This record gives sequence, structure tokens and C-alpha cells, in this order.
Amino acid sequence: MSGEGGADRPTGDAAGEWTPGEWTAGEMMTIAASRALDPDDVCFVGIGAPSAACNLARLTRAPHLTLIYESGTLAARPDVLPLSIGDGELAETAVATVSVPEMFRYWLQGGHVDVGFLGAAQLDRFGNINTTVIGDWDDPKVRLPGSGGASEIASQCGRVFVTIAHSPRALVDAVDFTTSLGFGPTGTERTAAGITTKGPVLVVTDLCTLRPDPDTHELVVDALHPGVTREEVVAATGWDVAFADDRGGELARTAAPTERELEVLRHLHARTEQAHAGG
Amino acid sequence: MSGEGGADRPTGDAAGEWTPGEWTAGEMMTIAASRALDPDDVCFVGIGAPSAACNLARLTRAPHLTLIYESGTLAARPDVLPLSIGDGELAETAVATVSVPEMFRYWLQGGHVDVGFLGAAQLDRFGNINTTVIGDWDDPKVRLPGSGGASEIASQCGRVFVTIAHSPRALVDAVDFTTSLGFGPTGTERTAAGITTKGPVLVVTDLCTLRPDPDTHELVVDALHPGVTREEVVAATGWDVAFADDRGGELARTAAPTERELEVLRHLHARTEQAHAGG
Amino acid sequence: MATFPTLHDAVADAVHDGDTVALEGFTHLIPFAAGHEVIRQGRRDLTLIRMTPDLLYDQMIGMGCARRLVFSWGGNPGVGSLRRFRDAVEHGWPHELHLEEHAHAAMASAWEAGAAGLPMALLRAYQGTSLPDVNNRIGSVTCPFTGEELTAVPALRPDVGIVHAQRADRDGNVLVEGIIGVQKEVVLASRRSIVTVEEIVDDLAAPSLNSCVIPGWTIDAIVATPNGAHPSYAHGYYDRDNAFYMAWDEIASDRERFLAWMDDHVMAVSA
Amino acid sequence: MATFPTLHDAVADAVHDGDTVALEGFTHLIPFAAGHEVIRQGRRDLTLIRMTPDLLYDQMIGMGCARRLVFSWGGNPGVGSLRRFRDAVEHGWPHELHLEEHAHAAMASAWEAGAAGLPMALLRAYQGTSLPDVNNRIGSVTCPFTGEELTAVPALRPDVGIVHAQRADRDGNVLVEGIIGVQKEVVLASRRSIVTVEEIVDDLAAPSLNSCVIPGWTIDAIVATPNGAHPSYAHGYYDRDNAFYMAWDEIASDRERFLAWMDDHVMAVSA
Repeated sequence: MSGEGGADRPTGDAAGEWTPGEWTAGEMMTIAASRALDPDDVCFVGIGAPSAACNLARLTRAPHLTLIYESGTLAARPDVLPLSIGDGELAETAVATVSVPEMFRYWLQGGHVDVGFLGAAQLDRFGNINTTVIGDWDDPKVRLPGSGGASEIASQCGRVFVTIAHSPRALVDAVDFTTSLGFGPTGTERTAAGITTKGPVLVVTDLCTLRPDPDTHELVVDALHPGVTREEVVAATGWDVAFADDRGGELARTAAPTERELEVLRHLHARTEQAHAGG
Repeated sequence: MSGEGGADRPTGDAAGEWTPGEWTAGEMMTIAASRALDPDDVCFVGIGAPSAACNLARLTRAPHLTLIYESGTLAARPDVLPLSIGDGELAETAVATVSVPEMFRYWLQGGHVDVGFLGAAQLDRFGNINTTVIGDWDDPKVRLPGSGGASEIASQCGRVFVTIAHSPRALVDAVDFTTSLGFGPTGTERTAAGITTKGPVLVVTDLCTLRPDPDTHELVVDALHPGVTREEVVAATGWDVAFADDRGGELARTAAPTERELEVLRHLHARTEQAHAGG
Repeated sequence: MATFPTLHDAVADAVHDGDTVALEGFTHLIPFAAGHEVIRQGRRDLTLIRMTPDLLYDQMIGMGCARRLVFSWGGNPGVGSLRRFRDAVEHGWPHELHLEEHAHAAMASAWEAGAAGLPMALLRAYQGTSLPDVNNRIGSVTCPFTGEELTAVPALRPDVGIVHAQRADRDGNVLVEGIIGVQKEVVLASRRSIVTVEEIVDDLAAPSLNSCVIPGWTIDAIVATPNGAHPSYAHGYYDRDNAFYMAWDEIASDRERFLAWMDDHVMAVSA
Repeated sequence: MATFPTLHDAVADAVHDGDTVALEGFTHLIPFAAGHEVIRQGRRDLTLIRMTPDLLYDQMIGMGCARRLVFSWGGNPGVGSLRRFRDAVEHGWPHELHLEEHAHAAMASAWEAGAAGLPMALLRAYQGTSLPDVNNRIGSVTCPFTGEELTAVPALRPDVGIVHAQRADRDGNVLVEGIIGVQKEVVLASRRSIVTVEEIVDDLAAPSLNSCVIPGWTIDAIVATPNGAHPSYAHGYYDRDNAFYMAWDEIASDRERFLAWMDDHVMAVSA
């Protein structure tokens, strides 16, 4: 839930300067994530790349996508990306804004959200997420922000999408702390606990997409982004990562961003940067 | 919580026709009850005589009295008495109208109400109230409306006032069913249960007022309304009722209604009858 | 996602014999038109849930729709008895009616818990009262932090929830304004939901960012039903018909008079 | 009944060393001016409660006010870390800070339970996460109707609750509009409460009958504090100063730079 970082932005900050056919790895991540949303989804949105992906989808192929932010804004339609989950723009464009207890009790716990869209500091091979601490909680190497809404977004939304920049320190064999449950430490604990929601069905990085093996729940690379090699993904992953074609499936190639996707995303970022720079 | 009945209304229905110095027993009951409210009280109002008493107080000596109706209207200031606890007039004149779960959870259970004002079908010597059933619950002689908000008004408001028309069938030795706890079947159970609110500190009938004995919690007549005799009260009470002067205290005489009290109450009723007759 | 069927079709699709059905509205916004359609369609053996059964359930009980009633205050507000309800409870007419009786506090919390997707509501209630003696659905849990025994009641999660509201927009978002009662909770807690509204508009025109809006994606069917709450009311559209509430006392006091009134005013009317 | 003291007096009356204090506002309406007054008055050993500590608690922690923090998300929204919070947790500067860490769902429900006068909140939470391993205030109860094990957390009932809001009328009724967060819950759940507002007006002008209004009789002190939420915002009055939130990252990255900034912008200012 911290910022999405610079990787998602083109180096030139004016929306008109990009060259069609060129894009950053961060843009590819956001665009690939945006494509995973169904047009009628009700989506609980984290800040950063999740918010960019959801709003890109809403502004392109899924105009009826319903976005919920944990600040209580139902069906928000922001014109710029909010810096926080509580920017005024969200309340102004929402169908309604409810209290935070109502948001978590009636809307999330009540089962009215289809997709939870989360970021992560660490993600392990079974889709468990850490946004709390690197090292021990009692004696942290790096203290991260913590759960916010994520713990229950992960267990109570119908399905979960995760976006994360690919690196061996981010995609790890086992998380230091389970802030948000994926499929559990051995891939079996989610089902064993009787949780009926589907969990992390899709992980989108800046290199590839991963989906859980239907039996073991281990995350498996099912598509490489344009220009990315298997070796790059292996090198950037903290576990001995499997690919779909290792398992009898097909390893796909992510479609390149369309001009329209890039244009809308860059305009969105340009409007956002202008808005947050202060007036 | 059923209607207050005809006893509270002057026989002539036009507000200008009464003779100063004359009043009905029902008017005396409502006026005596209205005098018990402190000007800064926050009061949870039942329908019927309680509503008349509370609004009379608000329109005379306690303009800052805060009235809450269980429909969720906070600080309502109706111009006519509502027929139901959910008339539109209440929402229109309230500081705010909240949901019914919020009303019962935050406002009543949360401890933000000083006085609960209840009616009763049966009231026993220890202030327990029955508004549920005459006879057995399983095989009722008369099925009454039931609790509504009353059970928790009785236990969660700081103190409780009860208004009831005096008769041996109404003021009974023991209630057929405890809808709302007074001091319990033997006068000791409220305290034993650890309930810290004061319970029924005042009962106002059309003949007298009763207050609980500080030790036994038995209701004792502490004031007779003008013109009422001890014998009338004894005859109209279903238990061997005690009077304050039997217990070493003073048996007072309720002050007669003032012209101002009668005028405001009758105008209120006249406005109310005109409003509810339909247009 | 909300659809916009006729009242006949909405009720026929959602309400079946034996269902648990809540038609709510706390004095305000009671869905009388939808309830009358349930009566016309001849539904039987329903478990009816309402905090205040009001005239609508008096009518549905008197017409034989209900086998069971979950409620917390069964009177004619400000008038007195619900005479058809009493006739069912006291004399089994038109047939026996099983009661699950609560107080408002527990039932309001049970709606909250239903909307919150929990199996039970937690509150402080019923201390020293007789209600737990006649309702075995009143339980308790012990607070693990303080040791206090608290009241537990099952969450309300009906098969069908039906409410009335002021208006909907064309995406199915519904505005409720004034005495909002448990309207939102009923829709969120029910497996299937119908919302009748005074009108369907292009712009919902919610007066506040925090207005009580029930989003379209949580509702199954929305039906434009002008005057659909009468003799209850729709704040901003028409007032409560208090004169009718007073007149009902006599209409409902006699079985034949009641049946004749229902024939003329409900059965002979088309949705 | 609400009084109208100065900010200095309101804080001096309500907040004492060692108190449990919540200054809430979910991104919106964060009571910065009141928090700065707590810093200026030199309060120590506070248990601070906030779902999102935000820059305000970064400042209070860095200035040594807090001994303990109850929270559920400790970042600079959209920017990254709270560097003073991290310095306290990672390096004990200016002194050790004990954490009671939750997730939003539990903390939101704990506020609901506090406002509802209950000792505990009931919810479904934390399944399969590590949080119960590091927080012994996460318990459970078993539903007596279904046998399901549900999560229990203690209700939040602080000594002092402080929130900002748009405006109050002269009876002390307060309007909160937009992202209302837990503002009402904090006031209702706290033993003592302070509400700072942009302005005090003759007519509250709540836009809806169902607007979020906190009635005056539930509030102890109301203080007109224009701009009192900056760099957070007051919907309808001024926008969130996102540029300052981004700038804070560098200000707070260095202990000396932070202290110098606080001296200039907080300590040298009078209430």
C-alpha cells in the first residue's frame, strides 16, 4: 500500500512525449493488471499500482467497474489518482461515502466485493503477503506500514489480484510475516481454515503474470510480458519458480500495451502529478 | 406503547373551551409526569402519554429537553404529537435521524440517554412492566404488542419514568410477564444482576405518584393528585400499597395544573387531533 | 446488478411458499404495494420478519400467508392492537401462527449482524426479562477480555428482503431519506432483494455525500411503485395516512369485514 | 453538554500525562492543530490510538509524547514510510514505543463496539495471518448458534477522543461531511471529547436529514480552529495538501531536520 514507485511512470512527465511502441515495465504491469478485471466487478482498491490499474480499466474497457476504497467511498470515479485512499476526489465522485466501520462490516465482511487488489512488500510462492515487517516483528530490520485493510481484503473478497515489482527480495520463498493470507505456508491452510473465497488467483509483476496451480496452489508463471525471458524471471524470483509449460500447460506471452491503454494511463498519471504537486 | 387513550383529553375537543381550574385525571397525569424532567435531560420517549408529557415539558419549563424517539430521530422537536414513533414530523425537526441499529447500539446501549419514559399495561409493586401478554405467553388471554424498545430502555437509560392509568388490573401484585425489568420479582434482582442504571425512580398515575423505597425498592405513594384520597388509591391498586407517611416520610399533595400547563397541553392535543384526522 | 421488472414478476421470481421474507420499513417506507402483491400471488407458509408487523403484516397474517412471525413490537402505532395478529395468536385464525419474539434492540442488532455477514449479533439485552424464557434463540457469549456475559441472537439472513424507498437512478442506486430504519441492512442481509421506489430518475440527487444510498449492485429487482408505501409514507413524497391507521382498527376488528376490505382493496387490484 | 473553550484550555483540561488518547480522522479531518497543542503542552507517556498514525502521530512520536501506539496502518499514504514512527520502532528514538498492532477491520469494529458501549467487538478477521502471534489482545468467541469461531478484540474506550469536523452550531451540534471515518464513534466511545471545527455557525445547514451529525450533548469541548486539519483537509473548506505529505518524507528523514521543523512550525506557534 505504499507508493507504486517511479517504475510505473514514463521518464518524460508530459503526457504527449512518449513514443508509441515503447513503454516501461511498470506501465506493462499496470496495464496487464487492468485487463484482468471483469467489466461488472466490484473491486476493493489499494493505493499505488492497484489504483492505477483499476482506474485504467474503468477508463478503457470496463466503464461500469465499481471501485471501493477503504475510506468508505462506494463506486468512486476519480479523475486523477488519489495520493491517499481518503482524498476528497473519491468522496465527491462516489455514489455514497459510508463510515469506516460500515465499510469493513457491511461491505467487505458482508461479502459484497468481488475483487481485492493488493500490493505487497513480500509475496511468497503460495501467495502469502507481507506488508508488516522485514525481520522480526519484535526487532525489525525494516518496519513497514502494516495491514490496513489488507488482511481482510485477502480473506473476504471473492478473489484477489496482487501487483508487485519483480525482485528476489520481493518474491520470496517464505514471507517474514503473513499480513494477508494467500494459500498459507504450505499452500493448504486457506482451504483447511474453511475460507471459501478464492484467494490470490493472479499476480502481476513488471515481468510476468503468475497464477496458482489448481492442486498445490504454488504460484506458476503463466505469461511473460513482451521482451521478457524465462531467465530474467528466474533470476528475479526468490524461489525455484515454475512456468506453465513445465506443468503441461501453455506459457503465454502478454499482449503489448495498446496505444489507447498507454495514452489513457499516461494522461491519468500526468493529471495526477499536476494535481498533487500543489497549486 | 399503545395509545394513551381518551382519559388524557378534555371532553370538548376545541382548545378554547376548557374552564380554568378544571382538568381531567389524564391531564393531571401528563402534567405531573412532565414536571419530573430536568431541563437538560436527554429523554427516550415512548408513544402516548410519555410523548405528551415530554413535549409538554419541552414547550413549557424545559425548552432544551432533548427528545429521542426509537425511530432514530435525535433531538426531535415536533409541533404536534406523533401518532407513531416514526412520523415524518420527527425526522423533519430532529438534529439528525440515524438508522435503527445505530439508535439502539450507539445511543441507548452506548449510555447517552438520561431518562426513559415508558407506558405499561401492567406494573407491579417492584416497578416491573408488562406490555407483552395477559395470561400465558403460550396461551394468551390478551396478546399485547410486546417490548419494542422498552426492555432495553428500562435497563440502559440512566433512570426510568412510568406513566400508567391507575386500576387494580394495571397496578398488580406481580406482572404476568416481565417485558421490562424494574427492580425484579422481589425488588433485589436488578442490583444483583449488576445493572448500574437507576431503574423506575418515578411512576405517575392519574391518581398519584409513586417512588421506590430506597431499601426494598417497593413502590410507595409519595404524592396524591389534587382531590384524590388515600382510599381511592388503595382501591385502585392491586397490591397492599404503602404511602410515604406510613414509612416515616411525608405524603405530599401534587400541585394542581397551572393555567399555562393546561393551555399548552390542550393546544398540543388540539393541533395533534387536527393533524391526524387527515386532510 | 439490479434489474427493473414489473412488480408481479419481481415478487413471483423472488418469493416462494415457505420462504423467509422480510418486508421492512420502520413506520416509514413500508412496502405495502409489494406485500399486497405477495398476498395476491397466494403465497403460503411464509416466515415473516419485521420489527413492527404494522398493518401490512396484520393483512398478510389475516390472509393466511404466514406460518411464523419474527418480530419485536406488534401493535398499531398510536392506535392500539393489530387485530388480525391477535386473532391469529389468541384464536388461531385463519390458522396457527408461531411467534419468535424479540425486543427492538436485539432485532436491530440482528439486522446489523446479517448485513455484516456474521452468524450472530452481540449486544447487552434482555437482563431480568421474561423474553429468554419464551425464545430459545436468545443465547449468550462470554467476553474473553472482561468475563462479562453478553447477549447473542442469530443474525437475520432472510431468503427475501423487500423495502420501499424514495427513488432509484437508472444504475439501480437507491436513495433512502428520513427515517431510514433498517432498509439498507435488509437489502444487504437478504439472499434476494426487491426495492420498490416512488420514481426512477436520471439523477439520484442525493442531498449529502453521506446520504443513505443502497448501491444498485446489491439489489436484485427495482420496481417503480408510486404511492407504494401508503398508508405508510415516503418522506418528501406523501405523508403518513394517520387517519387510515386509525380507521384500520375497526376494519380489522371483524373477520368478515376484514376479508371484504381485502377483496375490494387488494385482491381486486392488479399490480 | 458542549462548552466552547480555547484550544489551549480544551487540551489542558482533557489531556494528561499517561492518558489513552485518540486523535482520529481517516485521512480526512485529522485534528492537526489539536495534536500540535498536545505537543506544545509537553504531554508524555500517552497511549496513542489511530487507525492510520499519519504525519500527526509521526510528529507526536518524534516529539516524545507517546509510550504506546494502537494502530492498523503506519505509513505516509501514497508516499511511503512514516520516518519518525520507524525511527522509534527500529531504533527507540526518542524512546521505546510499544505497539499494539491491528488491521483496519478489527480496529473499525473496535470503534463501533466502543461507541456501542460493549466491552468487545465481534468480527471475522485475521484468519491465517501472523497478527494474533504478536498481539495478545486478539481473542475469539464461539457462536452459540453455528459453532463458528469468531474473532474478538477489545472495544476502544479512550480517556480522550479528539476529532476535527467542518462546523458546529451554537448548541454544539457538529456536522461531519465526506469521508466520515470513525469521527462519530470516537466521540461516543471516549470519556472526554474535543471537537475542533472550521467554524461555528448559527445554522448547521446539514444537507440531509441523515447527515452525520454529532449532537452537542455528547461532546465536552468544541473549539473553532480554522484550518485545523491542515495538511489533512476539511471537505468543502480546503483540499488535502498532498504536496506537503510528499515534502514531509524528507523533513522527517533526519532527526535534527525534524526537530528544527517542529520548533519553527509547532513549538513557536501559539494556540
